[in-house]
Amino acid sequence: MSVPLHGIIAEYETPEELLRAAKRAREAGYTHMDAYSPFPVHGLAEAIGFEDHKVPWVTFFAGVIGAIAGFSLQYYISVVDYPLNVGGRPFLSWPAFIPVTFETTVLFAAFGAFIGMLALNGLPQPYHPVFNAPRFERASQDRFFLCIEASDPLFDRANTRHFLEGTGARMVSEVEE
Amino acid sequence: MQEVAQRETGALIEGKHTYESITHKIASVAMGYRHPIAWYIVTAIAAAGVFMLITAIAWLLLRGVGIWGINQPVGWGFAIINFVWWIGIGHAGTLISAILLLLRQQWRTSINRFAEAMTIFAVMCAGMFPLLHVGRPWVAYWLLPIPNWTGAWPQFRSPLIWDVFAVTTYFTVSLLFWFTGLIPDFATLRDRAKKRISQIIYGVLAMGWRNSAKHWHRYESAYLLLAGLSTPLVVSVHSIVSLDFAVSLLPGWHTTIFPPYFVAGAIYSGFAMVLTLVIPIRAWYKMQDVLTIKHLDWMAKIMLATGLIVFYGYIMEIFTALYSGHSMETFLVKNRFFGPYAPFFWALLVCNGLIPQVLWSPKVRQNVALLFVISLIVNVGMWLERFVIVVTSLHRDFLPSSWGMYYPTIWDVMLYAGTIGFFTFMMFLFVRFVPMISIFEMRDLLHQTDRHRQAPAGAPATPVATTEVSS
Amino acid sequence: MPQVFHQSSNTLARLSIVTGAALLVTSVLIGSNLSRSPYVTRAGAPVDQPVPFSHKHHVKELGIDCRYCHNTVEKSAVAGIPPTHTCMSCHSQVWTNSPLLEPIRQSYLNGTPVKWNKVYDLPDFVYFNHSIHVQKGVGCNTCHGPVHEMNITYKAQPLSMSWCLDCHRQPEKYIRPKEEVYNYEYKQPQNQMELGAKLVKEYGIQKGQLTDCWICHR
Amino acid sequence: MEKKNHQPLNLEEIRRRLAEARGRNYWRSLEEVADSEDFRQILEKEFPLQSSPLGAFLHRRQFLKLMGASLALAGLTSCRPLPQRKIVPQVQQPEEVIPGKPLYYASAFTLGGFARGILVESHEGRPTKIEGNARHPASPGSQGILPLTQPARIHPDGTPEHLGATDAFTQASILTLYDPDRSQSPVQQNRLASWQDFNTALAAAMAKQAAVRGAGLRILTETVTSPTLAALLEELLRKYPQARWYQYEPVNQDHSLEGTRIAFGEPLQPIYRFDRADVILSLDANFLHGDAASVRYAHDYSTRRRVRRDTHTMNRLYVVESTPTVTGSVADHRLPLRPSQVSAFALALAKAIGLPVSAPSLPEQAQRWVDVVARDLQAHRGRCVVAVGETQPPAVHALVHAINDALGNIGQTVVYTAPVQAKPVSQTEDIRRLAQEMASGAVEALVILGGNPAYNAPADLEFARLLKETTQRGAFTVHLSMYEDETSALCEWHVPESHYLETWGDARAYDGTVSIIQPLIEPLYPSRSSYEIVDAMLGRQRSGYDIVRAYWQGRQQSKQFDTAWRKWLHDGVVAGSALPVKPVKCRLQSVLEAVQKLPPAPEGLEMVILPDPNIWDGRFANNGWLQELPKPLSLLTWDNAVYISPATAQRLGLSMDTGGLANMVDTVEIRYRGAKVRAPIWIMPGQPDDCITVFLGYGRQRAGKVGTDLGYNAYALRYSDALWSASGVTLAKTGERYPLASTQQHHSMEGRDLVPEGTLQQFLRDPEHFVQKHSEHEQPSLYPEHEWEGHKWAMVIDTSLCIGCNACVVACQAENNIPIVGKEQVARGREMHWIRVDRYYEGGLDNPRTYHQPVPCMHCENAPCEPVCPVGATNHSHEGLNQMVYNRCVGTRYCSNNCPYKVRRFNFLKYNDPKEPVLQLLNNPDVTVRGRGVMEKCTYCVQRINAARIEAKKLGRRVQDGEVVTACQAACPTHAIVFGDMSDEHSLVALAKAQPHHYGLLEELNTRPRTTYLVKVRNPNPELEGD
Repeated sequence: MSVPLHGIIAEYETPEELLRAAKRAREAGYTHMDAYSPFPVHGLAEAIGFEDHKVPWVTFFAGVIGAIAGFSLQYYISVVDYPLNVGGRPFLSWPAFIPVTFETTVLFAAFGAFIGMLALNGLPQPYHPVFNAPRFERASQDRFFLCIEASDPLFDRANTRHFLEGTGARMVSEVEE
Repeated sequence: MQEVAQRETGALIEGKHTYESITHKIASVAMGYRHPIAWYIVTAIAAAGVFMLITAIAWLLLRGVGIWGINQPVGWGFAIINFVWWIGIGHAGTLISAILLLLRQQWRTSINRFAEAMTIFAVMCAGMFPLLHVGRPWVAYWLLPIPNWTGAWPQFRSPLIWDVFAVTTYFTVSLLFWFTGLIPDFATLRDRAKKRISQIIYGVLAMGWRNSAKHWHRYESAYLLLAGLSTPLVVSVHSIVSLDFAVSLLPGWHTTIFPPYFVAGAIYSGFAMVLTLVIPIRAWYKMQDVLTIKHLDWMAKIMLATGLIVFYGYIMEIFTALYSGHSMETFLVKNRFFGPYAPFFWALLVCNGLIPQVLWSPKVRQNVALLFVISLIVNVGMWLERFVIVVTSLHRDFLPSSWGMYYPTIWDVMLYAGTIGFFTFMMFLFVRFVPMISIFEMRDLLHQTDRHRQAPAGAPATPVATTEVSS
Repeated sequence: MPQVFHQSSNTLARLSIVTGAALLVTSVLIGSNLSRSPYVTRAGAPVDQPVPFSHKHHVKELGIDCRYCHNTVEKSAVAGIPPTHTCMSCHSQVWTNSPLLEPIRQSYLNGTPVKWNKVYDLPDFVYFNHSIHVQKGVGCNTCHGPVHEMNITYKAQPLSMSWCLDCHRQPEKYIRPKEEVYNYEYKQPQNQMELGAKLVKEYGIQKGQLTDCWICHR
Repeated sequence: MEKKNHQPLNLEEIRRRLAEARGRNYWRSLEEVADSEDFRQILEKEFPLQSSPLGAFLHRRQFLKLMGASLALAGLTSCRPLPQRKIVPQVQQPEEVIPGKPLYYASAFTLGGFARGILVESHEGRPTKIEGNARHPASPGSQGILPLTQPARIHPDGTPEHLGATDAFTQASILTLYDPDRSQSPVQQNRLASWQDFNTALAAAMAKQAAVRGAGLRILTETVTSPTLAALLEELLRKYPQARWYQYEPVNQDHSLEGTRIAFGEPLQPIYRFDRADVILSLDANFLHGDAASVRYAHDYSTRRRVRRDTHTMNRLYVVESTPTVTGSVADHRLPLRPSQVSAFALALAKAIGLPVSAPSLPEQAQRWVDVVARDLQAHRGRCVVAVGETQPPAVHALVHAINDALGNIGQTVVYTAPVQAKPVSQTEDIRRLAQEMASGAVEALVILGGNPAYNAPADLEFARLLKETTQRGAFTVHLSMYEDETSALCEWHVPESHYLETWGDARAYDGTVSIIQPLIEPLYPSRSSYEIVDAMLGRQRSGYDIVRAYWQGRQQSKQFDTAWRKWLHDGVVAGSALPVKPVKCRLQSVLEAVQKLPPAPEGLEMVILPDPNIWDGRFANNGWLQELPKPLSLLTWDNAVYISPATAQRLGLSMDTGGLANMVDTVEIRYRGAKVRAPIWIMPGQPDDCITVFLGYGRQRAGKVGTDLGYNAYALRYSDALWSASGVTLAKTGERYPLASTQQHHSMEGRDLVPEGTLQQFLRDPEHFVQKHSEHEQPSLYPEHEWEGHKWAMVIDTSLCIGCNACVVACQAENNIPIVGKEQVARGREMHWIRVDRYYEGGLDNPRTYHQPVPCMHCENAPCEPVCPVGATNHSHEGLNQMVYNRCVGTRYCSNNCPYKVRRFNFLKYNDPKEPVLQLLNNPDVTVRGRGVMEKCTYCVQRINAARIEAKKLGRRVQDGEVVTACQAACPTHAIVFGDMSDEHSLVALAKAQPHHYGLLEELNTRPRTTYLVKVRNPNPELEGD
């Protein structure tokens, strides 16, 4: 039965247990792992050694683009393409152009944040091997999982399993690719 | 299941609850739950309202806006009043979910989902009016900057164009924010679903969310950013709506205080509407232990606060008008006090100014029935405010020769009532198919409040040697 | 066991997003192009007439001046469609029994006018004045195209507002010396822009005013 | 003839169907008529070409523009490919016609028989607009007063043409031409008949009369001033010596003719020379409105009211009147008195200036008036006028002639000519005699040419009943009229009359000047003129043209008749045809005797009977423009009401509430000599107490789809011995309320300085600080100044001159294709008029001071409407016009909300529905027909500006001053409106703006209006200040 593994997954009952287990895994030198919890658990990402601050930047640049797009649209329309004398106002009535510029900024930024988050998380991704794990549906309800992936250099079917069983897991099982 | 001791800090969640139980409580409403008879009755009535809405719109498109009561000089009537009213109602949602999130207010958790849904449907209702109130709706798309072969463009000095951008942005961002919040819950529903079909539907909506710590990490920052963006947005939207009036030179419209007090008013009416909806639903779906008295109390307090700001706005408006010494302005005040529409003005002061003062008393704030009544009164009051602003300013402006009166027609009323029907209809569908409370945030809240407790004194985790591999 | 979807669904999901976006873009492009297409504008589409009148024959081969038939072009807003009488001034002599000309003869005999099909048909809220345009050096074929080459007359230009604006914004791009207005052989010189600029000054054309709405709409 | 061998149509049946039918259905049902075998035979027999009335016309003329107009809605709303449209050239191009270029022909419009000279604008053969003919004495242009440098129009033959002023009737008369309700075929006993049938019948009847020398033949016409028609009738009377020709119309000159007969022994036509008068006293004389010479009088009067920097004198106008009128509203001093008191006032005045009359006692205030006015008049001997109105009894007319004589005015400011009527008779006597003869059965053949006696004859004559009986008795009764009206219904025959724009004729103006009436268009329907009917009675079949031309050829035996004739047609006047001034000698004795017989002042409620200011005697009842035109002072539309003074209303417990949409008013039952009429009241400030005023012209039963069943019929209260005023009237409150639609709900200025005013003395003392100014430039702005280039169009309106006659409103409506919206929409406040005349009251309710302020679009340089438009549908042209682009408008109405002047008008519904194809012919092809849901407003008549600019540019010159004349400006009888280019400092408008008493409405808002005003300057008598 040489089915390729995605990794070995351990189930815990409380976030605290999961955190402890994750920390121990780090100490044990595991690098390729992921933790699953029904709500964001503070410090969990750090515990599995994961840092990522791209989303704010994406949002920021999207916002900047939005601002520029918004204002230049108005400038082009009111000054360049079809300038009209509207109530004796100058073609470039910049104070009147502020609201729209603001709105486009927010709009673009929001899209940046949303799409950025999804894209970086690689979503949508309806299929993922970890779903093969037994009882994994509890991950979105009341259980906490730690999965050490097969791609990890230290990964060894037996050892890793044994290691996880030593972290106070309720249950340890293998996850097929 | 582990037993859970009664929590002392449980004012936000009452009764014994585990992650499982709270998940079940909320999720089950959306899946295979026997809905109270009230749900069917209200939804039926609301559906009737939707049909009325359709009729009113059909006739409107057929005959033109002449079927309404508008005229010279009152060019804007119900349509714009209702537009502003609905937009205002939307604001509570964004405020609760965004601003309170930034302020780390835990009590927002159990109402934000609900309020956001309200925002979205309210903005839908609001959006209908500007579209329908134009004389030639079939060319309303000219308000969008679409390159076209006439070479003509929108005119960006007009507050109406600002509205177009503000409202669409507001709607889009609210939708994104709402949906972002829903993703993990859709995952929950997907994982709880028994039927294949609901598995697929919720699965698609969840987009393969798997609660990974990495996802949560990015998710939280995105969620926070969206909140941060919504906050200035919610302020800007009603400010811009208020500019529709403030930018004009009409006495009673041409007022610099409008933006702040419109925003306050919006939040005011928004919270009123949340209460109006939450109170019955909370009862029908037995949500008292997650939507606690404490929540109602807090909301009542916010209403009180914003209500006072609005009231201050009224007073300042009158003061500046009189202080300006501008004959037209002083006349306007006189006309509001004693003119033909004076009853509306005084009723507005009573509904928005006087009655809500009873909220000072905790007893009232914690009396559900009373709160419900007050929330209704405030809704009415806020509608009256818009009526007074729009109509009394227009019907007697600069030249007495062109003064006139405004009387709505049956079609005005039908369209308005129709949108209320539509709004209710959508809200109840939402309650039926989508978790009305953010489940993962409730779990989080539960966890937060559990922190103080030492780990459960249950049997330690015993490794279960399982050899079989999941397949 | 929460695995709801098959592995392929990932590709499917991403694909659907991409195609969705693509569809949106293409539909917009199609729409905007369609609205400018001859299908809508009817530019270049020959219009059937009760009598298959050939401008090519009359203008190029016989060398009849535009103004012989369109005789009010210099005086009035409308260039003028020739009354039957004008046709008969020649056709009482030539082709007197050509079957093609039967409608003309009928019209002349029992005084019922010929109902031609409009080729250049502006919306009713647009007011175009021929006389001022020919006075200020806008050539016939600048708008009407190579009429002298048309057997069956067709509309040479889309008559879209942006098309009008193109010239109203920069008349120097198109105008020619007055005396060349009716010359269908006229070719724009290399130095059109200088010439145009010179003529704009000379003819006292107030460019700014040309984009005022009420110049064309009332 | 084949009438026997098929079932004739039952017209009653059809009329019923038509009555129900509306819009297209109307035409469908008409086609049903047209399709009936019967009808087609009739038509084809009559008019080989015109198998369908409208169709015939369509074939005859070229219709590019018309088709444009009829598709305008489709055009306005769509950018999709339009359906393939036809372009239809003529078979043979008439010489003078240049497609796309209007032509102007001189003609004349008559009201009460008196001619007003007009120029008719014709597009490809369809008349679309009427202007005054400045060459005509009754429609003077502004030349002489305003030095026009350029003609406003070029006549077909290239000669310059100034536009003359007009009144509302003249402007609106063109709508009647295209009225779909006009009768379109002869009718015998409610059955469609043919003209041939009629001619046969007529011939038979005449033959029968020939036998008895016309003993049974009676002809009833309205007032005839036409030399040609008179000659024809004389000829007829010669041929039938026993026959009688009677004249009657409800608004006639009986009293004034009788007055001159008393004073001078012969009927005369008095003519006032207001331009020579320093002091004017009007005794119930509304000479500025409705009179045959009103336009001229207003013009003359205005020459002495126009205040400029160098002005030192003005005339002074005292008005003593029994009903508030426009004349009273512009008076320096106005005194409301009951009719009987006005007579008494005349007596007292006569006494005061030394005539041997015994004056009855007057109210204290009136007495003081007498002394002051007498002094003022005597101080201006020979330079003053006392004018008396038709409503006063003949004796008072005579007395006034004596007063003018005593004041040395005769020959100076008042002159007399022979009567303008061909046969100056007492029309009341005429109609009474006819009634007697009908009663006695002496009438065997009655030919009624025009008029509507069955509706408007004095009630006591019971004319309708008699006419019915006469017809039933088998007499040959004919009614020639444009509508199948009340009278037609009672006659055996109704035959359709041609509109004056369809037929040849001639008529005299108030001073006798003859105009040839020339048609602008072939009759739309098979119809005849009275000339042709009389000619037919003489056994001839001449066309109107031959008749008129033959008459004048007969008069002028010269080689150059053709030249002269052509000149008359071109000029619109027959040179030197004005009647010579007669030297007169006043017979004081007979005047005094007549005055003795004046009845003593009656007790109780008095009633004044006046023609409606817009509908007149009822002849314009089906004219939507005039129905929707706000009546001067009350600003009522679509109804007539009973004027009653505030005090009297209070006494009788009557009220009206102006709060709501419509004005809900009490209704009363007026009882007079057994007659009972229910009518809504209108509480009229300035109405004398214990005196009500009722208006004629309403309560029509068969006026047409527009005019039937509106208002109440005041003729029921009109007796042949009390034509204009009556006493012993009683009012009873019915308790019912009735909605009236008025265009202005609020009548006080709320203390806002909207229509500043001052006295001449103040002006002379310190012109510069006459008005307190808001300088434009003290207003700070976030934005830089806008640079203007080219012309700067602007308008100045002189509020001292505006008399509130509303001629400008109708002129604008006609020029700009402005729809009517109907009573319900007016009540909602949705009337569409682009220019309105605001009316404000100031001072006590009983006799307030009245202000008129015409308000068109201000074309603000900082237009508040523009920045708020989301699609830029309204913006500014380089020449400073506030442009409104209908085809861009999406209809948010934001602009209207933000317009402080509320001059924008919105098409709330589909007002301009092209339902009645024939009405499409009326549209001005140079102005877009607006569809539903778009905003519209005054354009300064941009179509005229563009036309002038294009012509100027073709000649490589600037548009010169006076070359562009807006419709309102041209119509204004007092030339209160000046329009032009303010960048040219010599232009009239620039000069007006340089005046010290020039101001902008609401200019403190920094809108910088281009339309501005001149302060109203009064010339009160210090001795009467406070009255």
